[in-house]
Amino acid sequence: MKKIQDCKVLGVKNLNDDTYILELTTPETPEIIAAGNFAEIKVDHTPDVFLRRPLSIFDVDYTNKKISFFIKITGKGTALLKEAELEQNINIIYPLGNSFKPEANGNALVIGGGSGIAPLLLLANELKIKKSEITFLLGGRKNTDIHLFKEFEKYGTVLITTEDGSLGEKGRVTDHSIFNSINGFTKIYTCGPNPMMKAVGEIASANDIPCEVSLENMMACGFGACLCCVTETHEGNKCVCTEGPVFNVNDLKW
Amino acid sequence: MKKIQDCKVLGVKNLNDDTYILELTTPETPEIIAAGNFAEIKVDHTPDVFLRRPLSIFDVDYTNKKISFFIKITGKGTALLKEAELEQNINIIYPLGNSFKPEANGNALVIGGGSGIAPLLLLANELKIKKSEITFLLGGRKNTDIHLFKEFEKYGTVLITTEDGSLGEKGRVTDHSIFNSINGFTKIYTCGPNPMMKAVGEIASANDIPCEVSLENMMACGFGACLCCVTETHEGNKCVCTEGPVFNVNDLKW
Amino acid sequence: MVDLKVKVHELEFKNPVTTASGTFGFGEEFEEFIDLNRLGGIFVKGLTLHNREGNPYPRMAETPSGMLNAVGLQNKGIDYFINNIYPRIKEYDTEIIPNVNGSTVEDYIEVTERINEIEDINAIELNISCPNVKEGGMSFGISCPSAIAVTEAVREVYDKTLIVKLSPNVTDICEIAKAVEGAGADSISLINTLLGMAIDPHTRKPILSTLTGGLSGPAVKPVAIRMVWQVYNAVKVPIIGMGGIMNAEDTIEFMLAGSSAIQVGTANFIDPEVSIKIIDGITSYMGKYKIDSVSDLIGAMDVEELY
Amino acid sequence: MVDLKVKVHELEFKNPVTTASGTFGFGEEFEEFIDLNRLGGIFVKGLTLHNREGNPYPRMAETPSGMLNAVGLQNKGIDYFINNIYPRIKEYDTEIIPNVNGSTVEDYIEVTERINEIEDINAIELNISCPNVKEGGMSFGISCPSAIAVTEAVREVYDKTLIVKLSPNVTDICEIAKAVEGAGADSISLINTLLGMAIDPHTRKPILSTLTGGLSGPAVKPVAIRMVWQVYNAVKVPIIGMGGIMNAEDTIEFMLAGSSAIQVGTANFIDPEVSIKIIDGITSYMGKYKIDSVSDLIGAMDVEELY
Ligand SMILES: Cc1cc2nc3c(=O)[nH]c(=O)nc-3n(C[C@H](O)[C@H](O)[C@H](O)COP(=O)(O)OP(=O)(O)OC[C@H]3O[C@@H](n4cnc5c(N)ncnc54)[C@H](O)[C@@H]3O)c2cc1C
Ligand SMILES: Cc1cc2nc3c(=O)[nH]c(=O)nc-3n(C[C@H](O)[C@H](O)[C@H](O)COP(=O)(O)OP(=O)(O)OC[C@H]3O[C@@H](n4cnc5c(N)ncnc54)[C@H](O)[C@@H]3O)c2cc1C
Ligand SMILES: Cc1cc2nc3c(=O)[nH]c(=O)nc-3n(C[C@H](O)[C@H](O)[C@H](O)COP(=O)(O)O)c2cc1C
Ligand SMILES: Cc1cc2nc3c(=O)[nH]c(=O)nc-3n(C[C@H](O)[C@H](O)[C@H](O)COP(=O)(O)O)c2cc1C
Ligand code: FES
Ligand code: FES
Repeated sequence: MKKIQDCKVLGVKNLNDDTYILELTTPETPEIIAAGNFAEIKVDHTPDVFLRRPLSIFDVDYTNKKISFFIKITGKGTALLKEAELEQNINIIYPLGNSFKPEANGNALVIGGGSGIAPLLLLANELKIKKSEITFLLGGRKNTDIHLFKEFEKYGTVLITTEDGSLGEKGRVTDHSIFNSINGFTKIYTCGPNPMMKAVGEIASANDIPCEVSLENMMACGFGACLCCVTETHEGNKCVCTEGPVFNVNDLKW
Repeated sequence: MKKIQDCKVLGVKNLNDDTYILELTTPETPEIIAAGNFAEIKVDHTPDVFLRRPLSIFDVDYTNKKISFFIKITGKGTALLKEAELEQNINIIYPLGNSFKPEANGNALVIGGGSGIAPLLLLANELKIKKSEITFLLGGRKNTDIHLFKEFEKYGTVLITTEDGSLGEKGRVTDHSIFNSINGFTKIYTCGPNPMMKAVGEIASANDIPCEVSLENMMACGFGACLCCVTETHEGNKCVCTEGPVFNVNDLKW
Repeated sequence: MVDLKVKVHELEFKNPVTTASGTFGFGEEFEEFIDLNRLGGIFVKGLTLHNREGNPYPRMAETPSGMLNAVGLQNKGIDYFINNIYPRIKEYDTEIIPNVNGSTVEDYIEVTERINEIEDINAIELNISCPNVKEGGMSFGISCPSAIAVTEAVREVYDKTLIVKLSPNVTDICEIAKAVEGAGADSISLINTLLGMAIDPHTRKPILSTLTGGLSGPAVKPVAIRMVWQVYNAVKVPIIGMGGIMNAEDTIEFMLAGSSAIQVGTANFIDPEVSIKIIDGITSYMGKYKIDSVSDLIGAMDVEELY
Repeated sequence: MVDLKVKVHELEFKNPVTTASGTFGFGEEFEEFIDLNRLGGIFVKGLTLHNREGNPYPRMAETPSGMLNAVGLQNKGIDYFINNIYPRIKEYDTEIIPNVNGSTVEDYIEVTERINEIEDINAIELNISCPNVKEGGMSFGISCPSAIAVTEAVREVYDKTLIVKLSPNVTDICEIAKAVEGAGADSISLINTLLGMAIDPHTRKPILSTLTGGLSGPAVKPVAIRMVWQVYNAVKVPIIGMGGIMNAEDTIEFMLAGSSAIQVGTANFIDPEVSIKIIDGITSYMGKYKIDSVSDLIGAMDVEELY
């Protein structure tokens, strides 16, 4: 059930200059979250941010009534949320959207770039519960763009690419040597910049590996009311906020 | 010389639910302030307040680089300023406008209503330096609307009216018994709601007592650029922000 | 108890608060957030004769106190609405009002005829003001002859309440309003979106796939209020006002300017509960100022003694 | 060093940043805040033949991301400007451009003739778009015949750069733009304010003494950008764009849409230093994106490969 809630800021943890984790306390036990679900966050007290901002749910703690977001600053709203004061109320609508469909007993390749890693820890947890093996492939421009290495390591092997070669293999994620032999993987899950997901999707299709991508289209509402967020599919335009954000890559007309 | 400055919030002193004093530290020794001068204050971090807000300068401390404002909440901007955080920067343009012309060696009647008392303590100080006797007449709806009684008392006699009679004489300022014998006064100075100032002005004119009023017209800029703030005078429309806010009541075409 | 009922021609709204077409889906999208039965009415998403995919993504740009949209009337067509959506939403105890669109006069007629067959639907809103379609839409609403042509044609085949929705992108809104009134409109709703555009200074590309889109939200409110007031003084039919309404005070402003009812649009995206908050806010306002019937506010702007 | 120079017909601006008429007084009001010599130009407060008191107070209402004004061209008349103000402000090393207004074509002609006698003034801005006067003003700018009539008449008596300022309150801005271009305009400036209105829900009175006023500020920016782009594609003369510019990014947006220069208006009230900050911001932008000449940005919106 979708809820509109005022949540209190519990903390802002800076990961680097432009990336942070925002932790909120929910007024009641949080709704059940599946990996890929997102929230629409109201950024208050600013003349510049009129609409809510969609953010994937990064983590949820049902016992301690906590919910958190992994945020990369890309503009005014994400910059302002970083300045959130302790105890301040932030209004969120959640949970929104569909979710990844983690395969049971599989061998998963989970690829994240930029803020796209946000839903991937929840996904890893679901995959683990379903007894899938996991290999992570994380990409960034430089070493400081690679976050949460230790957390991912708990769930599986972590591979890395950086464009400047300062960590892991040099190049983009799709340049990684793992793609020389990916036939062992039974499913690919990815979230990140569109060009990255497209490149991953092409490789997946070429190798006949099922692949889910999580899109980050611009949204005005986040719950199916405006039809602004569509993506073209073989069955016509679909709402990314209600029929997505997670799509089977073969359904998309990229 | 007009300055645009970021000033740090030193404190907000609540006088009652809807009235408070905002103290700021200026980055350098404050400009010289005359009673009646005002500042244009930028209320940040709100989508609702687009323009600056004009506020009379209530007090200035040249040694400790402090400047303060006496503010009555009338809407969004004045409500938000009350929530100003310590150390927060507030941008002000000041000093703006003309000032009262305190008479030397006179017998002054100084009348204030509502937020109109804001410039009157500075005025009292100037009158005292010029060796004028001062009688204050302060009006409000009820006793909790009468502020700073002790501060005014340092400069002269303080008379009070409240509409509900909870303090001083019952009625509006112009109902006060002092008006039965005002011929001893050599000049009247007033600031407050327009209807009050008009009533005071009429009495002053009828008794041939010079009278200065300080207007609070709505302003877009505060420094003569927009021509939004005009008041009608016998010499045509005049800018309240540059040719006022203080006017000789006989010049106004009310 | 204050009386919130208002009448728009033969249509009775339980209160003046309705939701704007294209900003409220088919109502269902809000079911988890609010009690839809409390609304005066729901103007559902714009309908066309056939399935329309709308414009390519991106369709949205945020602007100061507003947004641009270029959705372009994406919908599954009138038959899908009648067969698959309406049967579900007709259960709500509120007026469901379809928003009728077309590329040609014939399209408008055909969509209207289909709706005419549905007994419980008491009104339609004729959208001659969509700025986001290449054919039809706004092009009908910005000249008198075409506005008259489509209104007359639809009037011919429809005998329940006919609301015509006007575009603000015109030199003289009164001229158009009088034209559609003369052509048989029972009510006028306004404003649809203002034509606008946005460019990303960094990519140097337009933000919308269609370059231009429709501006909505608080930014347009002053223009909308002005047009409602002008039209109120030009026509006799009741007006349904909209454009940037965010709260009860805005609603009062629209009613004072001459609106018999209002539509809440973009605000629904930011606060899905806003329409209900507005109804409650109007009730408080009426209590505070001792107004018994909300319809006393319609056109009640006090212009006598200005200051 | 980046090259900030732009040309508008025969007028050379040292940079594209000028200030909008009615929002910058006669420049002097800003002398204590900024170095006026750094500006591309100053469009001074609207001038009329005779002294005008303007409209009664109140003349201003704050609106979401904008404001309404109803100043109504208060000024002391053209002779006062020439004899008492111009001698002072001509010392600034920037283009001083008078904004010419009238109730009749004859008024416009006479004001122009007086200005024509002043050697150092290289251009005038013909304001046929003021929404706040009962006679003349916007009524000239919203129909082609009257826009042509006044432009042609002024063209006849003026041979330096003639900029005509258009009203956005029209159905088809291109039609008007082409009309004034045909009538001899050397440049088009736009947009003037959008006609709007505001009502105080508590007093139930209109906020402006004139009921309606002109909307300016960021709220109108999307409409302004759209009109600049449309006009850029319709005419050959250079465009001076404005409407809601608050910073360098907004300025780039206007230039990409087709403006050769821009005017900063309402933003001056909120930050009297904003025009200088914009000049500095454009310089940084050009550095970041390795653009040598600012004029390369004019109309350079990239519409090739949209997404
Ligand atoms: C379902 C979903 C989940 C998301 N999850 C996360 C997440 O977990 N963490 C995270 O950091 N980000 C996430 N994003 C992206 C995030 O919503 C945007 O970065 C954010 O809205 C930008 O807001 P802003 O005010 O900071 O930037 P703005 O100042 O609004 O814009 C800055 C730039 O970003 C672009 N932009 C704005 N909104 C979006 C958007 N929705 N998608 C793509 N580009 C945009 C603008 O065009 C502009 O170029 C998600 C987006 C979606 C749709
Ligand atoms: C020269 C000058 C000096 C002033 N000094 C003081 C002072 O020292 N202390 C103080 O408390 N107030 C002072 N005021 C009044 C103060 O500027 C307004 O109360 C304030 O701008 C209201 O802003 P707001 O956002 O709180 O109200 P808003 O939400 O903007 O408006 C609330 C109501 O107040 C009215 N209003 C808005 N601005 C003004 C205005 N400038 N004048 C009159 N009514 C207005 C609106 O029409 C509305 O009805 C002064 C005004 C002027 C012009
Ligand atoms: C995303 C979006 C889609 C819209 N779709 C339609 C539509 O299908 N039919 C219509 O008549 N108006 C449509 N409109 C216009 C609104 O109904 C309304 O006229 C406009 O948004 C102004 O109101 P607002 O400022 O409250 O949003 C749409 C507006 C938006 C923002
Ligand atoms: C208070 C005020 C007074 C104005 N006076 C004039 C004027 O005298 N002549 C004119 O051509 N435009 C006048 N304008 C319009 C501006 O020059 C400009 O076209 C408009 O404000 C849009 O730009 P902005 O949004 O940057 O303010 C005035 C605008 C304001 C806000
Ligand atoms: S964002 Fe509104 S429908 Fe998806
Ligand atoms: S407020 Fe702008 S001129 Fe006085």
